[in-house]
Amino acid sequence: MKPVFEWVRVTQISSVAERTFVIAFKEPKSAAALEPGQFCMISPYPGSSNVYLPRPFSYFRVSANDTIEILFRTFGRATRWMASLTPGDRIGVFGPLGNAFNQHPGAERVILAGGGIGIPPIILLAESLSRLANPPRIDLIYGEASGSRVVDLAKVVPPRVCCQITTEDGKIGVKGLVTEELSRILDTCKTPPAVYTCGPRAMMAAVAGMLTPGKVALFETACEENMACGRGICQGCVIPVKGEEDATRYVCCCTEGPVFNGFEVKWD
Amino acid sequence: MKPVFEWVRVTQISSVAERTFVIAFKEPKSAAALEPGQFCMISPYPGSSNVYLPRPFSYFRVSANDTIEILFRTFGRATRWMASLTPGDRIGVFGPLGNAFNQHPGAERVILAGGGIGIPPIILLAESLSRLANPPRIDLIYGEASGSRVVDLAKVVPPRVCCQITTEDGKIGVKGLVTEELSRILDTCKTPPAVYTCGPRAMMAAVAGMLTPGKVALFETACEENMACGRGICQGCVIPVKGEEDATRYVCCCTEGPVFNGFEVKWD
Amino acid sequence: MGLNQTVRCMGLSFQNPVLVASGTFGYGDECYDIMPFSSLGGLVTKTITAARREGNPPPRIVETDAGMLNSIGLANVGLECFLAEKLPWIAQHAGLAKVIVNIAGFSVDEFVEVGAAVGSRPEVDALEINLGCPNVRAGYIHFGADPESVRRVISGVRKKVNLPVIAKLTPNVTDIASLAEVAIDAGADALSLINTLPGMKIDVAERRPVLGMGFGGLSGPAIRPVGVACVYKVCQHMQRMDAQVPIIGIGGISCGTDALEYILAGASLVQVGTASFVHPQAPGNIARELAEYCETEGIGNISDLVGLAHQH
Amino acid sequence: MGLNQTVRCMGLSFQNPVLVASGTFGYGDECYDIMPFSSLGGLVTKTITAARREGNPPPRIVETDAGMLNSIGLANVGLECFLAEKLPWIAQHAGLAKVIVNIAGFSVDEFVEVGAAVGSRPEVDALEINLGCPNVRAGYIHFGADPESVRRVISGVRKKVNLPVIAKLTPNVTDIASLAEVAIDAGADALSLINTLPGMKIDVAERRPVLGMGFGGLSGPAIRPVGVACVYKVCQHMQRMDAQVPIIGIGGISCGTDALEYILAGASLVQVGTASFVHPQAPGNIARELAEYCETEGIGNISDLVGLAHQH
Ligand SMILES: Cc1cc2nc3c(=O)[nH]c(=O)nc-3n(C[C@H](O)[C@H](O)[C@H](O)COP(=O)(O)OP(=O)(O)OC[C@H]3O[C@@H](n4cnc5c(N)ncnc54)[C@H](O)[C@@H]3O)c2cc1C
Ligand SMILES: Cc1cc2nc3c(=O)[nH]c(=O)nc-3n(C[C@H](O)[C@H](O)[C@H](O)COP(=O)(O)OP(=O)(O)OC[C@H]3O[C@@H](n4cnc5c(N)ncnc54)[C@H](O)[C@@H]3O)c2cc1C
Ligand SMILES: Cc1cc2nc3c(=O)[nH]c(=O)nc-3n(C[C@H](O)[C@H](O)[C@H](O)COP(=O)(O)O)c2cc1C
Ligand SMILES: Cc1cc2nc3c(=O)[nH]c(=O)nc-3n(C[C@H](O)[C@H](O)[C@H](O)COP(=O)(O)O)c2cc1C
Ligand code: FES
Ligand code: FES
Repeated sequence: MKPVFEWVRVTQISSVAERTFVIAFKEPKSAAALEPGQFCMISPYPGSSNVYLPRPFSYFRVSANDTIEILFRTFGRATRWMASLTPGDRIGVFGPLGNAFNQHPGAERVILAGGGIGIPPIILLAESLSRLANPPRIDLIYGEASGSRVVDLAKVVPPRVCCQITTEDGKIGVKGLVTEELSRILDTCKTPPAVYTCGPRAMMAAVAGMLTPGKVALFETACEENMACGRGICQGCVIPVKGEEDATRYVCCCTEGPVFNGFEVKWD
Repeated sequence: MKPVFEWVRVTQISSVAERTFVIAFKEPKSAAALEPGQFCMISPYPGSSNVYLPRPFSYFRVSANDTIEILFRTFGRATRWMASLTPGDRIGVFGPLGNAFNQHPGAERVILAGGGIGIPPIILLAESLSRLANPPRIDLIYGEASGSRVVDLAKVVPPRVCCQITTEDGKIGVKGLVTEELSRILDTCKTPPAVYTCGPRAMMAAVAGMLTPGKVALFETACEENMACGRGICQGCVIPVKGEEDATRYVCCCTEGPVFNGFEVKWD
Repeated sequence: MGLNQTVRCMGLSFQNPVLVASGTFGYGDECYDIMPFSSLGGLVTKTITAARREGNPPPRIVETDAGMLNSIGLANVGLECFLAEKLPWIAQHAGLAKVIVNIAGFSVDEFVEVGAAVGSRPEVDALEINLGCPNVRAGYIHFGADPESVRRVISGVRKKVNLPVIAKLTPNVTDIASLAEVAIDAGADALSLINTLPGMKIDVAERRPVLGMGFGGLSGPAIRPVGVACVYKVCQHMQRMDAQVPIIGIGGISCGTDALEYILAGASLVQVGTASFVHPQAPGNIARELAEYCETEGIGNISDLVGLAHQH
Repeated sequence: MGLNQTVRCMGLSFQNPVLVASGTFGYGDECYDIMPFSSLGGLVTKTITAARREGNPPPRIVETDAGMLNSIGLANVGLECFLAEKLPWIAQHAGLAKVIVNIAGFSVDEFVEVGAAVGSRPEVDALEINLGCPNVRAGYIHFGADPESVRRVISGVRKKVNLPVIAKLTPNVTDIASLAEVAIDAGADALSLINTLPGMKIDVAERRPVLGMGFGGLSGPAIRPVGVACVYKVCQHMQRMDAQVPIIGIGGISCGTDALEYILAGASLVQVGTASFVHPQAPGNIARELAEYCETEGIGNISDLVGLAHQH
């Protein structure tokens, strides 16, 4: 589907963890077409904020067929503005944008690793994979720095997905890092699993460091970079990837990503 | 009272005529101290709009002792933003600012002439004059270009004030201009009346052209100019007045005004 | 848009006065289905250099108050690929929109080489010469800041091509009017004003500049007053000179009223840049708003408004 | 503000790094009861010229996106009245705040005359030389745009006074670093960066410039990236020179984080201008936010942060 820009009204917004919110709006066209890993750009209705550029957010859930949910955390001007929205407020939404996760990795087991506010596309992917005709066995790791930030995913993680939470303060789930849990699960894999990850750059780099091309069926990472246009026209959102002879090539996160082969991204 | 800056919540906002609104907020300190002719600067809560500078608005009414009402009309960015406010929204209010009308003109009759959105300080003045121990006889003229813009002032004009509405399209009140009605009333004055006016520059200039210093007890006009600080520090809001030897002097509308001796302003 | 919005300028006929600015619309293909540029006055391509350029390290963009900084570093596919792949596609989809190719170089010779190659192609309606990209590592002395360089670049390209040559000036100079004069003397057929202003944002948490290259170019509504002032100033200066050329107004245009500010200040055409990022249909909306304005105000052609703000 | 926020700079001791900028705080008396400047690092007065000036015709100000234009035209009470009436009041109310008097002239001689008169007064801690007011009818070539004028004004005033002399530069030049160098060579003890950018807004309904004088100076958050870039650039340039002087960062500072951007870019002190119009207590709030930042981050003195963004 070609992306569309729509002014929509916020139908619901709720606080789900420290600095973390879910916002919902009706947008039937995208809701019907979007795929896990894709994202939309959200912008204020003219005059209703001092936010200037739109901001990218992964699709988190589709509910009631026509409603899109976004899970976000406040960092700066734009996310604080979003947190101040109330039902009925208008926002601009432009999507669906970007590529999507490869959902046919040809692996018996799939490991999903979401760190912090990297969790939304991972949840959508989990749901989509579970609905496949022959769903793989899915392990989902969700890590946060502290228990206070953990979003209760009980209602959104599909049945039969084995979900493990890690927190650095140990307040919820296993005390430790996503990578420690990943390493444990990898050890239990008899055939090369598919690994999908989204989270802080440092976490994705660490995951990349743990994996070897031959030993996994697929390794995909959803990356982030500052964006302006979201559709390949400003060249502003580039991610460094390995070019020929190990030269650095810059590719747009918004069109060639946000999902990349994790072995091709230059993490250092 | 020295002016105070407060973040207040809008308690009520309603549309009262074409493009015209009344907005109310609680601000007990100013409500107790303000005088007719004074104004406040209104600004958006940080991040809640793309309006940057505060805007000046005359006090229109004080209700329930602690509540201030502003009557405003939409023209550009700021007034459109104000029209989009809903009860509970926060705004910045800085006031009371500026001088006030002289309420002891030593005249038996007082004529108040408000044109368009110049009406708010005129109403407050009417109310204040009517509450004097020996109130003068008060004629109030309220002119608008079209009937659709006329604000229903029945509830706010004090008893015994003789109120005449003029509209250019004749849809409400007398068809014609404020100045025509003023001229008619002036003819009925046996002693020099006090004349107070606020409205479009062209209207105030026309009123000034009709009056002669010896023949009125007092002639005061509430003027408007773009403002930034509202308190005499930016020198941005100057009004040209007659200096020595008919030279032009620039004086700040925010501190030496907004009320000026109408004979001293250079209207051309 | 029932009205005739045609603007004649540089010997070309633009179906309306709204163009998309260089670097903010890619090569047209990335957004054709969302904002077909065939409905616009014209498309100005991303700056093309002789060689393909990978561009600057990220982050390349960041929001500022009512604007953004960019440090793309002239990333582009290079002359060869542009001529072979991009230009034919653009020409095929342009319809009545004019195709303006923006070029740059790191030496006068490169400007002339690229200009001659692009200018020889029949698909191209005009060349826009990017005299001031403040993002390139070569340093902060731009071609556009030095009168002698401006003269050599413009006259060099001018001699090689038969198309209109537009000099795109940078506002980062002491006196833009004198540089405009140099460009006109050297043979420029029009002036594009303005490019971005040099700016920087510091990431306070990291205690370093946000952008990978440190400095970036400021664009968006924040710079509109600067752009309008430049257009007004140059227009005023030209009125005193013999040679007069059309001005293309650029900088912070987000709506029809913004475009009118430039037109009244003296611009014959306008370009929309950053606003396309905020709303993908911005250029088309602006063209429509201008048409509606003319209709409401009973103005036969938008060109009647050019420079009217000077009459006061 | 329990912490010691003292900044030593130009041989003076500022109780905190936040000053109010010239022209945005009057002579201190108009707003002392709302924002007592005695709690700040210092006050910079409105520019003083030899003669009283009525200033430009209205409108003098207008809002722009994230900023404003002003064309006050150096309206001021004149040297005589300033020394007789304003300065004594300021000195009486300054407390620990430093008193910096901003001066200008329409000839080198006038600069020197006003500088000498003000500089001989014991109430004054430093002089700030306004080299670039783009609003005056005299035209758009400022003292600050011409290296020779900068040299003559600064060295002329420098020879007559024993106080620190601060050169306030305009960003409206091709290379601000080279002008900074000239000012330092001529004896400037510090640099204030930046003054406003030249800008214009057109009233589309009236088809004329909004401001009475047409052009105005752009200030506010819109220009912060430009100001930060200027400070960073000049600081970088000075690191390569022998002589180094402190920089005072100005332009669009509205909160503590904005001030930190300038400090990390190389400013020892900052000035708050337009933000005082948006919130009358802005300067005090910014000083408090900086103190809180230092406390939270365990920074002994704000001066430890000056220029840290250059280390990357
Ligand atoms: C393809 C894509 C999908 C995304 N999906 C989501 C999503 O589903 N939910 C979500 O909450 N965010 C998501 N983001 C990130 C989101 O776009 C940013 O958080 C947002 O742009 C921040 O804007 P801001 O103005 O609030 O903060 P800024 O003012 O831009 O940043 C303030 C500070 O916070 C830091 N910061 C900003 N964002 C992050 C972050 N995500 N992690 C760590 N530090 C950060 C910045 O470096 C800066 O120091 C996604 C980004 C991309 C590119
Ligand atoms: C002391 C003082 C008291 C005031 N009291 C009131 C009041 O009680 N109620 C009220 O509604 N307004 C009042 N105003 C005017 C009010 O401040 C302006 O309407 C407001 O600043 C407009 O801001 P804006 O951003 O909406 O319009 P802008 O973008 O500033 O202006 C948009 C266009 O509308 C025109 N315009 C703006 N205001 C007016 C106006 N009042 N009349 C005619 N044309 C105008 C401008 O010239 C411009 O062309 C007062 C002004 C002053 C100085
Ligand atoms: C992301 C981005 C990339 C740009 N790339 C170029 C470019 O390659 N060549 C050029 O001449 N101008 C380039 N510009 C400048 C624009 O064409 C335009 O002059 C400037 O952005 C001001 O207009 P605006 O405020 O409407 O964006 C770029 C601007 C942006 C924001
Ligand atoms: C209304 C106004 C008047 C000003 N007057 C002067 C002045 O007299 N002398 C001067 O050197 N700078 C003057 N300035 C410039 C400011 O001191 C400051 O350099 C500029 O506004 C940028 O800072 P800001 O963005 O914080 O306002 C003035 C600025 C404004 C907005
Ligand atoms: S955000 Fe513009 S190219 Fe990716
Ligand atoms: S508004 Fe600043 S002096 Fe009047």
